[in-house]
Amino acid sequence: MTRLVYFAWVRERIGKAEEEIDLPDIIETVADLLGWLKRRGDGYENALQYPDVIRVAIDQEHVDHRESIAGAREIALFPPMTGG
Amino acid sequence: MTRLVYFAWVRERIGKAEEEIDLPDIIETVADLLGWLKRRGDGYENALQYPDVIRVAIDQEHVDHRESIAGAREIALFPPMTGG
Amino acid sequence: MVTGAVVPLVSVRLEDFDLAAEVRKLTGSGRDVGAVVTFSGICRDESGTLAALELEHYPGMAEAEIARIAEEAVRRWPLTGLTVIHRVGRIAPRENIVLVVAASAHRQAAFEAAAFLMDYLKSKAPFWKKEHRADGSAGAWVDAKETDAAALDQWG
Amino acid sequence: MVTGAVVPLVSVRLEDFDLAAEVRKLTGSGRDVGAVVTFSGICRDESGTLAALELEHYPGMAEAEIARIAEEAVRRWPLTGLTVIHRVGRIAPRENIVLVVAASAHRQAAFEAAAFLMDYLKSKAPFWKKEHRADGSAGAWVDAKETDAAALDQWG
Repeated sequence: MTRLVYFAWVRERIGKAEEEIDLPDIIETVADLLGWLKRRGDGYENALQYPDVIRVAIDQEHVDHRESIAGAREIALFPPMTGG
Repeated sequence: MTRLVYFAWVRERIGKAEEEIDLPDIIETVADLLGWLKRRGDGYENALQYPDVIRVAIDQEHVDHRESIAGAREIALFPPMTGG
Repeated sequence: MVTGAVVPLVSVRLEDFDLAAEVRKLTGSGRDVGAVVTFSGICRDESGTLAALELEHYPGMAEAEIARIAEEAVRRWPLTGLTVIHRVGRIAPRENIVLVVAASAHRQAAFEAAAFLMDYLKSKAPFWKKEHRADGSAGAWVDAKETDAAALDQWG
Repeated sequence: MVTGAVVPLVSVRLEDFDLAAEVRKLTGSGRDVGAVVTFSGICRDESGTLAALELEHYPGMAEAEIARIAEEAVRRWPLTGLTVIHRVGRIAPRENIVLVVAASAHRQAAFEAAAFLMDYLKSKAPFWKKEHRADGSAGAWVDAKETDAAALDQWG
């Protein structure tokens, strides 16, 4: 099981802050994950419509979309950050 | 009469903070003034030994050594500044 | 004289900060401090149209990411102290959002480290701002600025 | 919303300043402040060898020159407020020497204006520092740094 967490408008559009998912083995990279999640329903489709803008962290470190998700315990999806 | 004011080690070496002097007409520029003052005694000689390092303000504005002193009411001589 | 590695002070919290108290922590460190630069980020009132900002963050990662940026600053500049406080939750116009305090023997290190921290915080620390409008209309998430991403380039 | 020209606050004085109070003056200006950068210059203790600094200035010109630099900063950057306080007289290690506060809607303007002010103050404002040594030996005038003069070049 992998823990997925969502923030800001990704969270609002998907309609939940987090979930545990048993990811199929064919999902190797972050890009694969975004493509797969997008087909899970309207909320996901709406949140992940433009995957290029989605930022991703694996186990609380920034990664790019080519990164392997092998061994990930927690994967976070969120919009570009606007702190500071 | 022109008021001359001195600061920091220029003041200490000349031995006074200010004086009023009737400058001879042949003194046209700041450089002329520095050369003339240097011959007024040991304190002046010691203070103005290296005229290039002396900073000068006329009527409280920075000027360079080529500036005319015509009309100056107050001329200040001091070392490079070390505020801040 | 205190020497050795500087450990940045990092805090993510609801409560406001006390600027003077945070500066005193760094000037009273026992190190030879000659320059302290502070940056306070304040909630603008957008000409009265903004009721409040809602600051969301990624607990755990927000602290960790700020700490990573702060450690990088300590490696790059000869600092004697570094503090970063980022508030979360509902923040009204004119309230503080973020504080960076950088102390050093020399002014350039303090200025550069504080500016570096803010540039990286803006683009790399997992915080998101939602606006609540004064007219009660639905709030919008603040868009990230291209200029904020571009600001990172100067740091190589 | 207050608009119109920003008038810098300039002070040369014996007394210490209150950092938090000076920041509050600029954040409570009625203008839309989003960023406040402060620079505090502090008397270093030079590993315990310094007893005090004696700050000499050119009365009248010191204030006028700081005001000229501050007006230039207000012209160059979209500031909502700018304060410069420079102390004179005898200043002990760890005491404040100088304060710059720059407020703006945006962080870059506040950072750049504060750094600009300090670079110009160091090289153009008529102040001189004399050291009094802890061992009672004759104090020396602090030498101007080449790097301070060079720092002006970046501002064009």
